[in-house]
Amino acid sequence: MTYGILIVSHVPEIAAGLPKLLKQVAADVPITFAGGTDDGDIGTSMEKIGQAIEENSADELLAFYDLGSARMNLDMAGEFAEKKVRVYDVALIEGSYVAASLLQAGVGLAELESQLAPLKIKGDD
Amino acid sequence: MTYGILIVSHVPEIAAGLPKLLKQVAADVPITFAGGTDDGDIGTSMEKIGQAIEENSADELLAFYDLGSARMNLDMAGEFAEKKVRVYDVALIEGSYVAASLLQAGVGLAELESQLAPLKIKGDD
Amino acid sequence: MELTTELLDKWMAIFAEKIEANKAYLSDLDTPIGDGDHGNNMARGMSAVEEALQTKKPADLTSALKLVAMSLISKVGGASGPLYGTAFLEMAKLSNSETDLARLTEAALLGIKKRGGAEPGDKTMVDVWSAVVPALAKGNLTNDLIQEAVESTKPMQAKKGRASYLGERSIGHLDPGSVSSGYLFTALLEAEA
Amino acid sequence: MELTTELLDKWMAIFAEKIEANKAYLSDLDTPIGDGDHGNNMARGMSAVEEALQTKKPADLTSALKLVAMSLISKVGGASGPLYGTAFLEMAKLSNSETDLARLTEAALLGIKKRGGAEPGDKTMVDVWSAVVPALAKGNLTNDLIQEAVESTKPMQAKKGRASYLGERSIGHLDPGSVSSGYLFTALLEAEA
Ligand SMILES: Nc1ncnc2c1ncn2[C@@H]1O[C@H](COP(=O)(O)OP(=O)(O)O)[C@@H](O)[C@H]1O
Ligand SMILES: Nc1ncnc2c1ncn2[C@@H]1O[C@H](COP(=O)(O)OP(=O)(O)O)[C@@H](O)[C@H]1O
Ligand SMILES: [Mg+2]
Ligand SMILES: [Mg+2]
Ligand SMILES: [Mg+2]
Ligand SMILES: [Mg+2]
Repeated sequence: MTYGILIVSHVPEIAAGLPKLLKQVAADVPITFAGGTDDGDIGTSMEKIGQAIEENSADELLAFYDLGSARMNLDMAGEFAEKKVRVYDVALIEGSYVAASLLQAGVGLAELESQLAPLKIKGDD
Repeated sequence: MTYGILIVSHVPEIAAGLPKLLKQVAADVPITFAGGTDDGDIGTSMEKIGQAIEENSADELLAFYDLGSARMNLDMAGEFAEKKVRVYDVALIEGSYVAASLLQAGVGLAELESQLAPLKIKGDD
Repeated sequence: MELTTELLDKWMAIFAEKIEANKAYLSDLDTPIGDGDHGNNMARGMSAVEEALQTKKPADLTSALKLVAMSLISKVGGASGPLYGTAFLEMAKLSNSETDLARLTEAALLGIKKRGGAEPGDKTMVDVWSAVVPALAKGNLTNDLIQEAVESTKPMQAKKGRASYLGERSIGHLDPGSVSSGYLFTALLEAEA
Repeated sequence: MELTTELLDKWMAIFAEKIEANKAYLSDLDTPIGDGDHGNNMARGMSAVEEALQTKKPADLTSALKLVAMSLISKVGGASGPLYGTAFLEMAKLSNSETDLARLTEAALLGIKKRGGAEPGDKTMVDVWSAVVPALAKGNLTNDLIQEAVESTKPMQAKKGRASYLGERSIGHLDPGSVSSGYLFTALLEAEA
């Protein structure tokens, strides 16, 4: 089982920029992203997210998002996708950074999730 | 006393993109940013941060950053600056979004800081 | 009451008109407690719905509902896209075996709640849907009932969506998604009339 | 022992050489537990230091130390920039009234700790500085002592800096900033010799 990372942001620049930070510490982890609406405005697009899921070469994805409506589109895209997509309600930048570092270090999912837990700051409280 | 927001990220795209998300909910809040090294690489630059502090038209700044080394450059820039810069160890995107929303709504600093508290995920534990 | 393709067409056309007419108002409502785009989002979505229905002329109710759903999902761009989209998708799924509007909207409401995690009292469109669905079942849905449900969101503190970031400052404003949902159901009453 | 402008020049020249010679090694150390740039960061910083010292020829020790600090702060780009920068800035401040190397590096260490919040045992350059500074005061600083301090970071779990995100996975690797700090102090011993 290989794990990849999926970044979803309302802002195209954030979605495109964050993988650059992650790649520095996770050169071998497949990272794809989706940002903005279909028109490139601030928002998210289920279709773009679906493409980013497909493009990712990993078997399973760990997904990170900024605001709640991104999570809804992410969930829908995940339901339509073939691949398993695990969505984490953690701080987008900091959470994905931790996940990328640990995946690169070969840490397993259970340990990784326990290290992500303190970064949970959204979703159902 | 007017408050502004300062965004500091290792990645130029994140630093430039995040204010677009914030401006949507905080049209009247002065927001400036600094991202990347002087050469535009991944990293931070005390000089760029200092410029972003100066450029911000507010009297006092609420500052948000991604990783620890950004905080160090932010602190140094704040020490050299004329303006008071308050640095928050909260999730960069989510924390600055809450701060922007509340500043736009005219919420005072004490209430704002209590709403930021649950988003603290870095710094001295 | 039964949902037919004819009724759906009429319903959507009236809803699209109301959204277009109140576009600026809906975005204004979204400004103090959101990002000021709800009217534009819904107008973009509903004009896509109208275009899709008119050009693709879906053969049956299920295809028509699915078309509405997919247009909203792909064109709205904000939280209301997946939420309204899920609502119509759930109706589409159920419409193979069931065309009673009360049953369909019940499934839609369940879908909205599951998608967004909101419950009544959270100051979201769920507040309007939760009031309307049982009234549809009892056959006593009125404009007044809809209006009351919409107004009920004003004193609430938001627990979901962008407005929730404002904490107590979200109190005293109508929820934009509840207002647009109000239009959806007054449009239904007009379409049925 | 006294720090003079001549000693500082020599010290920085030797440190710059060591950094340049071990650039790839330092970045390699930074790869499993960081972002793989420590060697490049320090090399960029130290070549800026060398250029500044040679072209600006500072008139006194305080200006020279300040020049070293500002070059590192503005050119390094990573965490080690503000940290080494603060160290030399604190030395610069104190150098108006005090030129004893033990006192100066003591002030530098306090500055590093304040800037980064790290304590001994956190697997950072603080581990090397904390071992070296008292030895300088006692006049018994040796290459062995420096080497031991550097090696001591290997079994530690990082509590500060990028390596801390790895939790237990940071154990078993030398801390790159400790290795470069080791070079700083072996360079000092060579410069004094
Ligand atoms: N989690 C949620 N559950 C139910 N409804 C929600 C949720 N989040 C937002 N909404 C509804 O969506 C409306 C906002 O829609 P819109 O402005 O189009 O999206 P966005 O907030 O992404 O800009 C809100 O007024 C609310 O009624
Ligand atoms: N908070 C801190 N306190 C003390 N030293 C630190 C701290 N954070 C990082 N360091 C030191 O900096 C070194 C990393 O420097 P460098 O790779 O140049 O920066 P970055 O981590 O930003 O890429 C670490 O090996 C460690 O010795
Ligand atoms: Mg909105
Ligand atoms: Mg929006
Ligand atoms: Mg590094
Ligand atoms: Mg770096």
